[in-house]
Amino acid sequence: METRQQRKAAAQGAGPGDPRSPASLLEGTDRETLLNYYYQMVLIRYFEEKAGEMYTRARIGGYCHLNLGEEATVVGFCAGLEADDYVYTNYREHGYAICRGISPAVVMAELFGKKTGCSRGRGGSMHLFDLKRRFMGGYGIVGGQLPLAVGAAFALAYRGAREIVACQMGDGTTNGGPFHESLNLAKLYRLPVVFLIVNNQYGMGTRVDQGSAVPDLYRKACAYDMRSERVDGTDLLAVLEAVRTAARIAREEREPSLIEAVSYRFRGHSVVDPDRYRPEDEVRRWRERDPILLYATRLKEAGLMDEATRQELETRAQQEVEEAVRFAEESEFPSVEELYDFVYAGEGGR
Amino acid sequence: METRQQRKAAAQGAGPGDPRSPASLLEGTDRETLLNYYYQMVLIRYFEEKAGEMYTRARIGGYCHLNLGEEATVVGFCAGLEADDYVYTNYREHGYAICRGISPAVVMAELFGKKTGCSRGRGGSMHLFDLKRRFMGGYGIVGGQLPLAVGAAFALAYRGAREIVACQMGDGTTNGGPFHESLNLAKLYRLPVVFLIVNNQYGMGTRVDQGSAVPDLYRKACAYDMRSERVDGTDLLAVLEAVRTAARIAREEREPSLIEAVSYRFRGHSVVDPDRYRPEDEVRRWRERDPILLYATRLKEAGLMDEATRQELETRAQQEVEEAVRFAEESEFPSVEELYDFVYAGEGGR
Amino acid sequence: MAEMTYRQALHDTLREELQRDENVFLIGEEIGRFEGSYKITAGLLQEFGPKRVVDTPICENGFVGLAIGAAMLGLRPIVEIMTINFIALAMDEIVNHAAKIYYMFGGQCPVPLVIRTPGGGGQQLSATHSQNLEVWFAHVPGLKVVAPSTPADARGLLRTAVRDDNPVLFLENLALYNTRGEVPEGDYTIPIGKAQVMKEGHDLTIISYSRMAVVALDVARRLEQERQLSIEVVDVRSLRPLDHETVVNSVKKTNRAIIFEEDWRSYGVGAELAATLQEEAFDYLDAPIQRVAGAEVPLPYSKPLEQAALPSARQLVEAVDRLAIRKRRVVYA
Amino acid sequence: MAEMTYRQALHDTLREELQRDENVFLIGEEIGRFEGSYKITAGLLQEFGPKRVVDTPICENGFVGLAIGAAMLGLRPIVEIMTINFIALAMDEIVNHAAKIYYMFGGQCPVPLVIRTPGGGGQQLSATHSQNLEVWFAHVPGLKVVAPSTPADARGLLRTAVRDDNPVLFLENLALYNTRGEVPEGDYTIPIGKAQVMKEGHDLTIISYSRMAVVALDVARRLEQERQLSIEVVDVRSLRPLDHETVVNSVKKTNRAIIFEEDWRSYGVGAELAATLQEEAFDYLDAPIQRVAGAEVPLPYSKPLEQAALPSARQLVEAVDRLAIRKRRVVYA
Ligand SMILES: Cc1ncc(C[n+]2csc(CCOP(=O)(O)OP(=O)(O)O)c2C)c(N)n1
Ligand SMILES: Cc1ncc(C[n+]2csc(CCOP(=O)(O)OP(=O)(O)O)c2C)c(N)n1
Ligand SMILES: [Mg+2]
Ligand SMILES: [Mg+2]
Repeated sequence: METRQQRKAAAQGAGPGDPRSPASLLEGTDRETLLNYYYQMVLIRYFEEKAGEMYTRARIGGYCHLNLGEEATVVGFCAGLEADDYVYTNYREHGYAICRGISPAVVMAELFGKKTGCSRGRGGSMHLFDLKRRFMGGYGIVGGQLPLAVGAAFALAYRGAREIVACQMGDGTTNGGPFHESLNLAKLYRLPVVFLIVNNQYGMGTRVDQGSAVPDLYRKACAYDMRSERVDGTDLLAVLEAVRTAARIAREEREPSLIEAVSYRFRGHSVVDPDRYRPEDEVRRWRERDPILLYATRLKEAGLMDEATRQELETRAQQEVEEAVRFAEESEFPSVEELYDFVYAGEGGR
Repeated sequence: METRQQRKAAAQGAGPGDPRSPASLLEGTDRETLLNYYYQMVLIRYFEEKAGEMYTRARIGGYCHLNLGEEATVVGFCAGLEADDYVYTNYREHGYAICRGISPAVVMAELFGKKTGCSRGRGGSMHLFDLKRRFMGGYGIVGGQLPLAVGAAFALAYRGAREIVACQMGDGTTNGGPFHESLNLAKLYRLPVVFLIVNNQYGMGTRVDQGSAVPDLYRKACAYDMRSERVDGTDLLAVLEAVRTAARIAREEREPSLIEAVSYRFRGHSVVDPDRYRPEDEVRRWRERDPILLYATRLKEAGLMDEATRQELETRAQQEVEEAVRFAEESEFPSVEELYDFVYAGEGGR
Repeated sequence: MAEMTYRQALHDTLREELQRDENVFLIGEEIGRFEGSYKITAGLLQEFGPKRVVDTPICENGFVGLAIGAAMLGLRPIVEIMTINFIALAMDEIVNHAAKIYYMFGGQCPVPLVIRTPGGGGQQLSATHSQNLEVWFAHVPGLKVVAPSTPADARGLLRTAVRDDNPVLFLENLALYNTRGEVPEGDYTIPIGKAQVMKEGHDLTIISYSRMAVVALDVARRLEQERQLSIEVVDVRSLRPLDHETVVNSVKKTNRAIIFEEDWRSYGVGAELAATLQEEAFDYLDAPIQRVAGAEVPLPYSKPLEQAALPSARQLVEAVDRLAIRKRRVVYA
Repeated sequence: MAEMTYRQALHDTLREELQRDENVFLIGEEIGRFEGSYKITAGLLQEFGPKRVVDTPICENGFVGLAIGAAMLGLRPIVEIMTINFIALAMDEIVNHAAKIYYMFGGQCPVPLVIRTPGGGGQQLSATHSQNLEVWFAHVPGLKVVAPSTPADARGLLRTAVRDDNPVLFLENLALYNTRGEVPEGDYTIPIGKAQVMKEGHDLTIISYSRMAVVALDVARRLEQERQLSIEVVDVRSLRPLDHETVVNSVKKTNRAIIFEEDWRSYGVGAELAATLQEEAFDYLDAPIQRVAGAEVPLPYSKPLEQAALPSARQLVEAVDRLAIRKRRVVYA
C-alpha cells in the first residue's frame, strides 16, 4: 500500500493572502445559505466576546476557552456535515455547539451553570452536550474525545448506518498517544470518521513546532496511510469543501480522513491567559486576517451581501447573544437536592 | 522539512532469499569477531531451547518468551553498539542480555528465581537487568521501555556524554501511544537513541497488518521526520550495518533513528502458547530461513568457518548453556527475610 | 445446576449475551484469533464472526475509549483487558470519560459498558503483572465494580453487568479460572451491590472478595472442624456499591471481623471495610477489625519470595488466633 | 522566617534546588515559556535556560517516562503534571515503572524522581478537572506520597522529596497556592513520613491533609473560642509512608477522631486512617471515627452544586457535634 497522503495542499501553501477556496462553491450555493454562514460566524464572534465579558464579571467560572479567530473553521466544519452526523470536540467548543443547533441561550445558560444549560449545568464551558442534536460533547482532557469518536464511528459501521462522525481537536493534541491510537484504529477498521485538527498554532504557550517533530500536522496521517490535507482555516469555503469531501468519503467509502485547518486564536488560551508568549507582530498580522472580514469581502465581491445586509445580520446576531445572556441570567441554578442525580443511569440516584 | 525516511530498503525488498547485507562488512571485519557473532547466535539458540525445556520442567515460572528465530537481529543489534551504550528491551530479551555481556549462567539463574540472578531473582524472564553492563532492563508492559529509553538518551544529552541508547521493541508495540509519544519526543529534543522494531510479524496472535494500518512499520517514522529503514532481520550483517550507522548518527549528529528488522519467531508467543494461529506453511517457510544457517553458509562461502570450527563453536555454546543450568540449579533462592529489601532506595527496607 | 469452571461460566455467559442482544459485542486484545490469553473467549470468533468479536491492536486507552464511544451510541461493549496491570494505560478513558459522561453531560447519555479483567498474583509473573488495582476503580463514583469468587457468581454478576446501563469493572482472577462450582442454569442474574454470606457462623466474621473469599471459606470450614470455631464468611462480591448492610449485620452478630484480601494492605479494599464497620457497628465490636493482606512490596518473581508476599491461609489462621486472644466477653458457642 | 504564599515557597525551593544540584531539572507542560499553568515555575526558564527547564508536548505518559529514564541514569527530574487529573494518562509509567524498577531489578537502579501536581476542586472546573486521585498512589509500594498544607511544609517537604532517591508524588492543591504562612529560611527540610500536630487539644482529634488541614485548623480554633472545645488537629502530610505513631498517640489522648478530606469518601485516604486507628487504638476510642469527605459524585460545574459536593467547615462542625452527642465519659476540660 502506498501513502495516499495528499501533499497538494502543502504544495499550494495555505499562507496568508492566498485565497484558494473554490469559487465554484460560492457559485453553487444559494445565497441564503451563504449569508447564514456569515450570520453564524458573527454570532460566534459576539457570543465569544460576550462569554469573555461574562467570565470577567464572574458569571462564568472554571476555564473558558474561546473560538475567536477560528470562526471560519468552526462554521465551515459544521456546514460540511449533515444534521444527523455526530460531532465530538475538545473544550474550545462553544461555536461548534451553536453551529450544530444548540441555541446560544442554552449554551450561555450552561456557561452560567444554570439548569437550563445544555448539560443541565453539570458540565460548564468545557462540557457542552446535546444528544438530540448529536453534539456528543466537548471534552476537557486533551485527546480524550478521539477514541470516543472512533467508537461512535464503530457503532455506526456496526449498524450499517449512513451517518458519520466528525471529531475536532487542537494542534497540541497530535503529540499524545490518544491521537495515534485513534487514527490507527479508525484506519484499521475503516471507520466513517473525519478528524479535524484546528491548528491555531499554539497549544497554550507551545508553538506547533515546539511540540511536534513534524509541524505540518496533516502529514502525521502518513503513519496510518490515511488521507489528509491542510486547508486555510481562515477561509470558510475552503474548510467547508474539505470537510464535505471527507464526509462524503467517510459515508460512501468508509474511509477516515484527517484535515488540518490553519488559523490563529485572537486571544489567550483561556480568558484568564495574559497571552505573553506570542510575538506582537505575529498576533497583529493574524488579526488582520480576520476570517469574518475575509468572508464578508468575498460575499461582497460576489455581490451576495451589501452593507445593509451585513449590518442587519450583525445586529441580529448581537440581539441573539443579548437574548442568550438574558435567558442565562434569568434561569435558575440546579437545586442542591439534585446533587446525586445522574451519577448512575437507570437508578435516579447514587 | 522534508521526510528523510528512506524508502530504499522497501524498494529493495527484504524478502526471502535476498542476501543484501554488505559483503564489505564481511571483508572488513576480522575473522575472530565474525566467528564470535556465530558463537553468540548458537549460544542464544541453545540457551532458549534449554529455557523452554526448563520451563516445561517447572524450573522456570511466569511467562517465558524466547528469541528463537530472531538470533541474527539480536546479535546484529548488540554488535552494532559500543560496550558503554545503554540498552532497553521488552520482555523477549534473554538473547540481548547475553549479548550485552551478562553471563548465561546469571541469566539462567534469574529465570530460576535464584539470588545469583542478574535481578537477584526479583524480576524473572521478563525483567533482566545489569546496571554495570548497561543493560537497562527487559520490561513486561508493551511499550513501557520506550519513554524510559528516551529519558536515558535525554540524560546523556544533558550531560553531553558520547554514549547512546538503543531501544528494542516488537511490531505490536508500534500501535500504542507510548511508541508515538516517544518517537516524537526523541526527534523533537534530538536525542541519541536508536529504536529497533523486531518485526517478527506477530504480536501474540495478531499479524502485523491486523494491528497496524501501515504494515511497513519503518514508515511510521514519517510522522516524526525520523530517519528509518527496514532490514532483513534474518541477516546478521544487514542488521549490524543498519544499527552501526544509526548509532553513529545518534552519537555524532544527535539524530534518532528507527530500524525495522523483519524476522519470524520459530515458536509460540511464549513457551506455553500452542501457536495455532499461524499457517503451517508460513511457519515452515520461515524456519527454512534459519538465520543461523544463513550466516553459517555466508561464513563458509567466504572461507571463514569450516565444519570443524562450526562444530567446536556449537559444542562450546552447548557446554556454556549446560554450565548455566548447573549454576542456576545450584544457586540458592533469595531468603524470605529479604522480602522487603529494595522497596525503597537508601533505606534498606520498607 | 451444572458443575463447571469459573472460565466456563464466563465463557457461557458471554456467549448467551451475544446471542441474546445484537448490541452486545466483545472487544480486546487477542480475544478472537488467539482465543483469549486465558481462553475465556475461545470459539466465540468462529461462532459470532469478527463483527461481534473484535481483536484490537495493543492500545488499551484507544480501544477502551472506542468501547465507551460505541456505548454512547447504544451498543453494549464487553471489553477484555488482558490483565488488570495493563489497565494503567486506560485510566484516562475509564475514569475521566466512562465514569463522568453520564453525570457531566446532565444525564443525557448513559455508558453501558463492561470491562472484564483478571487481577491477582501467584503465577510468578512478577511486579508488573501481578497486581490488584481494583481499589482504584472502587474509589470512583460513576463506576461500578464487581469481583465474583465462584463460577455461579461469575455467571450471575456478568449477566447483570452486561445489562446494566453503567460502566462496570468486572474483576476476575487468574487463579480462579480453573476453580469449579455449581452454576444455576437459565437466565440467572445477581444484583450488583449485594454481598453474599458464604457460610454462617457466630464467633467471627471473615470478609473477603474474589480469590481470597475462596481461601477464606476453606479456612473457615477447616477451623470449624478442627477447632469448633463458628466462622461466618462474607463475600462482598461488589466493591462499588458496597453492601454495608450485610457486613454490618454479620459483625453485629459475631462482634469481630477479619478482612482477608490479596491486595496490598494500605489504602486497600480492607481499609474501607474496616472504616465502615467501625462507623456502623462500633458498639458491637469486641476487638479491632484485623486486615490480612498482601505484603507491601512489588510482587517478586522468585517463588519463595512470591509465596511469602501473598496472603495465605496460614496468615488468616494466625489472625483468627490473635482475635481469639483478645476476646473480652463470653463466647456463646 | 519570612511570610510568603504556598506558590512562592514552591517556586523558591525549586529555584534553590536547581541552583544546588546540576542534576536537578524541571520538566512538564507549559512550565517554561508559559511560566507554568499556575505560575509556580515563573521566571525559571529565563534564569536556568531550556536545558534545566524543559517544556514538553502534551504527552503525560511520554514525558513522565522520560523523566524516569533520566532518573535511572542519575538525573533528578522534578516533573510537573499540570493537574492531577491528567495523571490518569501517566499511570503506566508511574505505577508499572517508577514504582517497580528499584525492586524488580534487585536494587540496582534507584529512581530519584519528584512528580509535583495539584489536585482539588472548588474552581468550577467540573468533573474531569477537580479530582483528588492521590489515594491511587498512596496504595502503591515503591512510591512515596506527600501532601503539604502550609507554605512551610511545602518548602520543607519539596526539598526532602527532591533529595530522596525514590519516586515521590508531591501533591499540591489549586486552592492552596495563594495561601500565606511563615516559612523558615535556609536549608529547611522535613522528613517524609512524619505527621504534624498543627494544634494540640484533648477533646477530639481532627486528622487531615492538604487543603482540608487548613480548614480543619480554622474550625478547631473557632470552636475553641466559641465553645471551649479543645480540638487537636493533625496534618498527616505524608500519605505514604503514613505516620501511624502520631495519629495513634493523638487519638489515645483524645479518644475520638474525625477525618476530614476533600476526596470522595469510599476507598479514600480516610478509610486507611480509620482502619489504622481502630486497629491500633481500639481500646482508647470512645466513639466511632467519623469521616467527613466529598460527596461521591463527579464534581459538577454549577457553583451551588459544586459547593454542596465539596466538604465544608459546616460539615466538619456538624461531625464534631455528632461526636459530642455520643460521648460516653467525662471530658476533662
Ligand atoms: C491530557 C491533558 N493534558 C494537559 C491538559 C491541559 N491543557 C488544556 S488545553 C491544553 C493545550 C491544548 O492545545 P491544542 O490541542 O492546540 O488546543 P487549543 O487549546 O489550541 O484549542 C493543555 C495542555 C489537558 N487538558 N489534558
Ligand atoms: C500494555 C500491554 N498490553 C498487553 C500486554 C500483553 N502482551 C504481552 S506481549 C504482547 C504482544 C506484543 O507483541 P510484539 O510487540 O510484536 O512483541 P513480540 O512478543 O512479538 O516480541 C501482548 C499483547 C502487555 N504486556 N502490555
Ligand atoms: Mg492549539
Ligand atoms: Mg511481534
